[in-house]
Amino acid sequence: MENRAFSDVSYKQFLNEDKLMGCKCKGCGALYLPPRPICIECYSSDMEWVEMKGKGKLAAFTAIYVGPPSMVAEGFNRKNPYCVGVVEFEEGVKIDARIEGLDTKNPETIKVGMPLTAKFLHRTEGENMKTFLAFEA
Amino acid sequence: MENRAFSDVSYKQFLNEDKLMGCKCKGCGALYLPPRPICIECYSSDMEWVEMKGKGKLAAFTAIYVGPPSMVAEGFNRKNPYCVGVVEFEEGVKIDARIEGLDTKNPETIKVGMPLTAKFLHRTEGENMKTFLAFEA
Amino acid sequence: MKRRRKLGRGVAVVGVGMTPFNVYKDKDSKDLFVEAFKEMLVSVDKGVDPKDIDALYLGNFTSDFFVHQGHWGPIISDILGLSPIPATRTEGACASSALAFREGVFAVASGFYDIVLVGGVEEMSKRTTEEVAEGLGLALAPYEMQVGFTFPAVFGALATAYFAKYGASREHLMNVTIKSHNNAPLNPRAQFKLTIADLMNQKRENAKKKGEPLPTWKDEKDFLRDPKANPPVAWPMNLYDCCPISDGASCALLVAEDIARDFTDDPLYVVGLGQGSGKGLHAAKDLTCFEATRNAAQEAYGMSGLKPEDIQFAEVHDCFSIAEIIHMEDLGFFKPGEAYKAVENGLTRLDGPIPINTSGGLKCKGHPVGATGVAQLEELWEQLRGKAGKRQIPNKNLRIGGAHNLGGTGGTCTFTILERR
Amino acid sequence: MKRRRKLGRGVAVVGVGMTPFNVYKDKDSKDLFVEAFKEMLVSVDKGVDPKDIDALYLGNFTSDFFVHQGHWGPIISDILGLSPIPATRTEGACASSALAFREGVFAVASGFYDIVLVGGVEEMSKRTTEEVAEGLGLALAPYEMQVGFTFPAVFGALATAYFAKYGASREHLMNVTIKSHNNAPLNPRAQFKLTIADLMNQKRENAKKKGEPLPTWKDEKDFLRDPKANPPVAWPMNLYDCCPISDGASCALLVAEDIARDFTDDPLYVVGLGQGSGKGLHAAKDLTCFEATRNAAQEAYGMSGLKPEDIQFAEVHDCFSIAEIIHMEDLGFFKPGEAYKAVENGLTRLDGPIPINTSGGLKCKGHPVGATGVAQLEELWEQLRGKAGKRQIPNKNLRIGGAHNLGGTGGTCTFTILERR
Ligand SMILES: [Zn+2]
Ligand SMILES: [Zn+2]
Repeated sequence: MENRAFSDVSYKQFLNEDKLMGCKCKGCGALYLPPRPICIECYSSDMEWVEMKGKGKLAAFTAIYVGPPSMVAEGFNRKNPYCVGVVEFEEGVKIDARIEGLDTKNPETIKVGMPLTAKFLHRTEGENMKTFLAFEA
Repeated sequence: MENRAFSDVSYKQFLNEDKLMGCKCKGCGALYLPPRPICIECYSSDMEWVEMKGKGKLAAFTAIYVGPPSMVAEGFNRKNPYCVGVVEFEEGVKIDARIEGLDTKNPETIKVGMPLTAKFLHRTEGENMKTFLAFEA
Repeated sequence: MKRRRKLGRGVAVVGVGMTPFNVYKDKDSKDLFVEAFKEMLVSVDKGVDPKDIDALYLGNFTSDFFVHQGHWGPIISDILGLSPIPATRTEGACASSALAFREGVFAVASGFYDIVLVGGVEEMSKRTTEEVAEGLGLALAPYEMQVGFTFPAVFGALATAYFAKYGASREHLMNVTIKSHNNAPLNPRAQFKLTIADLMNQKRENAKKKGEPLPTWKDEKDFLRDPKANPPVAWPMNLYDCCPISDGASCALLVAEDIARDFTDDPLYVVGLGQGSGKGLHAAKDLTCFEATRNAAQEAYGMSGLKPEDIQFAEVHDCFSIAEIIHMEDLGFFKPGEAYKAVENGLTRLDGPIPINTSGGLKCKGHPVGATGVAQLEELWEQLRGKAGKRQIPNKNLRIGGAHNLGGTGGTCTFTILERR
Repeated sequence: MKRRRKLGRGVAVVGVGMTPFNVYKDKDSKDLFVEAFKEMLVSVDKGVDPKDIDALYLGNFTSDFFVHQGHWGPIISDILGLSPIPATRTEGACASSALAFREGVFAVASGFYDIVLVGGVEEMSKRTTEEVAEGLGLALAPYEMQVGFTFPAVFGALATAYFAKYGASREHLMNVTIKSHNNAPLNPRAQFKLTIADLMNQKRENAKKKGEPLPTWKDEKDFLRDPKANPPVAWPMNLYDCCPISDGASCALLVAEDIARDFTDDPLYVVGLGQGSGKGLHAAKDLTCFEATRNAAQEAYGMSGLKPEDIQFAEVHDCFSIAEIIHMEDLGFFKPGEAYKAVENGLTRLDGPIPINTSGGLKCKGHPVGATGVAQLEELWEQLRGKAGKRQIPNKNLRIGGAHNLGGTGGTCTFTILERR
């Protein structure tokens, strides 16, 4: 684990392993998710991997009624909207994610601040596994 | 004819009608193919349509052994290369075009300066006709 | 500590031109830009010889993807008869032509050039709505597209964060929409020239003709609340919160201040220039503001020595209703959490103390993305020179206007301040 | 009559960095740019604090299409920790980062900024050859792609026009290829580090191992004549006339001349800056030259007061072998119709009177299109500062070098002259 580059490639590899890995700057302690190769606070490149616990709360969200072709192919549309949002982890960092298990047809019922738990959605694309991070209430 | 805009849209419409139409600046007499909305010699926008006779000579050419997907779909490849080039009309203007009827497997035999005659290749794409300008020796 | 930004040589705008923004099925990007260019030539009071133009900067975002043609700088310099002058394309998503403007200013201010053409063009309507969504999605921050965000969705999410923090609601966003629709009929170049009230009447008439039951909307907000009339796209962004798909082109002629009076007795001076970059939703410290806009504002105010209260009117990037609200706060026109109340109180109306988007905004004027930045400056030009016709701001001493352009989900923002002296 | 171009404030290069150009399956554009950036930081003799960087200019051509991600300016400023500073993408096809460099120079020369990062990046190798051909084809002039032209085809056609006018042949182009391959093994960052002779030996060894009949090539030209070893792509452009598909990033740090010595005692000064635009094959008056390069040369020589004979060495855009020949004539290094003879006579070798593409050129160093322009300047930096190692030009008084970058089929060309004082 220690030898992986602090990059999106490594981040996605970890997701395939059901691990949500961020990184922490050894210089100033700043935490990043996805990992960053350079600390944007102190410009150090000395990072270490940190596994996120996966608990957080909803910081912003939307219920999408008109999605891109890829989401339409998954069966989402005006009658079956899907929810995406920004989730803030207990550790303090935020991430963009799909949010599941909410009443997307009545988005007024969804509240910023709701507690959420991360989960991993595995998809096979050709020969490759691809994992999406999602959250559920 | 007189009311068509001096644009690529009009140029392509004319090709569909088997007409090779350029335009001439009424200010300075400069000739353009495809048509231009503004004369690049005198900046006049006062243009008139001129039909080209379709006779010219080869100004530059190449025999393409590795083509883009669209040409590969037409059956062109290493064993069946195609020729494109720049043709200079008797009227003095030049155009990019497909060149047919040449021995593309022996490109050394093709000579800059060869006389060529324009022809129109009609293709149906969906509901629309699309016409390509080509030349043959 | 960074020093105050200044240009070594002043720059003025002496001409502008744009196509009406609309859907043009028989015109391509070249045709549109030629049209804007010809209008610009006419706008230069004492005239300009195209041969004297030193360089071209062109903003364009999506043509690689939508038209399968890149490298638009030389295509446009060629069709205008300007080749072999330098022609540079800038891309900052929906702020692409504001970047072209800025580079044109730097090129003149550097002393290298005297006369520079800047502009933008976009050709969007020949694609399906899904293709447009996919193409614009190229400007989302990397992790956003992967989880299914769209552009309306990003702004929908920002709206929920803003609502939660400041107690605003969809009702407040509707005020933005109604205001834009009130301005647009006064702008002959706007794509949508109907007020919300006009639209309601039109729909009532249609229902009457078809013998359908008449809609029972009480007022404009009642119409906007009706999910049949105004369906959700990415809640809380509904159809009337979103700008349309448009084609169009815009351009402006920049010259060195020292020669501006050779072109007109009434040049507009570039007194403030600002730009900033942002990080995307997940890395933003605060989801109710745009750090890129704040940086742009700081640069532009710093250069000009002006304060937000000196800006008499502004075009503010309203790709979505919530964007106008948040950006007005970032630009300092209102305090954080106050802009939605200001709109409610009519402060940003054409006859208010700080009119915003007198053109109708992106919402109604249209948003051919690469053309928008310079088209905003065209609105400043018309207002500052008193040529805005029916939408002329009723302020006898109009002198200073601002234009704010955004690209992506806050990735690129610019703020430009023009002054009439 | 246009006046002589001058910058109001001088600009210097005080740091450069680049990745080796290669195929990187496990690195994306962000990873590559970070690598180049870190190398640049180390190259600044007295150091630079990233917090002091005022703005970023980034050249990129194909990422919208290849990586389905646009709007790279803020993505790169974010990953480097530079947000919220302005981040602007320039696009001029394969000249994209030369444009970024130029805008960086203008931004500093204008007085607005003091310290600007410029660079370029391209990620190409994850696509198939056909996809790359299609993507690069976006930069062809509009009518070229429609009739089936590809990039090699455009240069193939130009070669036939040049051959017909000046009596050159494929044999002369081979001299360009052989020279580039001779320089590349001396450049640790080059993608192809073998001479043609090395390649011939390698293929002979392979044949021996497999028990196949040994090739009977007499010499390097005999190898290049063999259609099995060097098959046609778009005749007369064969495989070894064409640059490879590459990934990579490059960057440079520009500062105002008045503060350059805060960063290094050995800055390089931007003494010549030139750019031009062209019209595509059908509208070109002459198919054996590039009007865009001629305009770029005229601007750069005009600004610097230098003449072609003052340029001691140059990187010249050799996407295809014929391009190097034609451009050397456009830049005035040789008279029209003379460059192919000059190459034949060894004048452009590393030890010749005007070494060209000491880096190995695009042909052997690699050509991640958006990164190439600034990477050419990196070669000038190494040569002028005497750090080019085994490929150091054996001229004790090396002071002035030029870099020529081309985009599209001559749509955008730049020429930049750096001086060591
Ligand atoms: Zn740190
Ligand atoms: Zn004329």
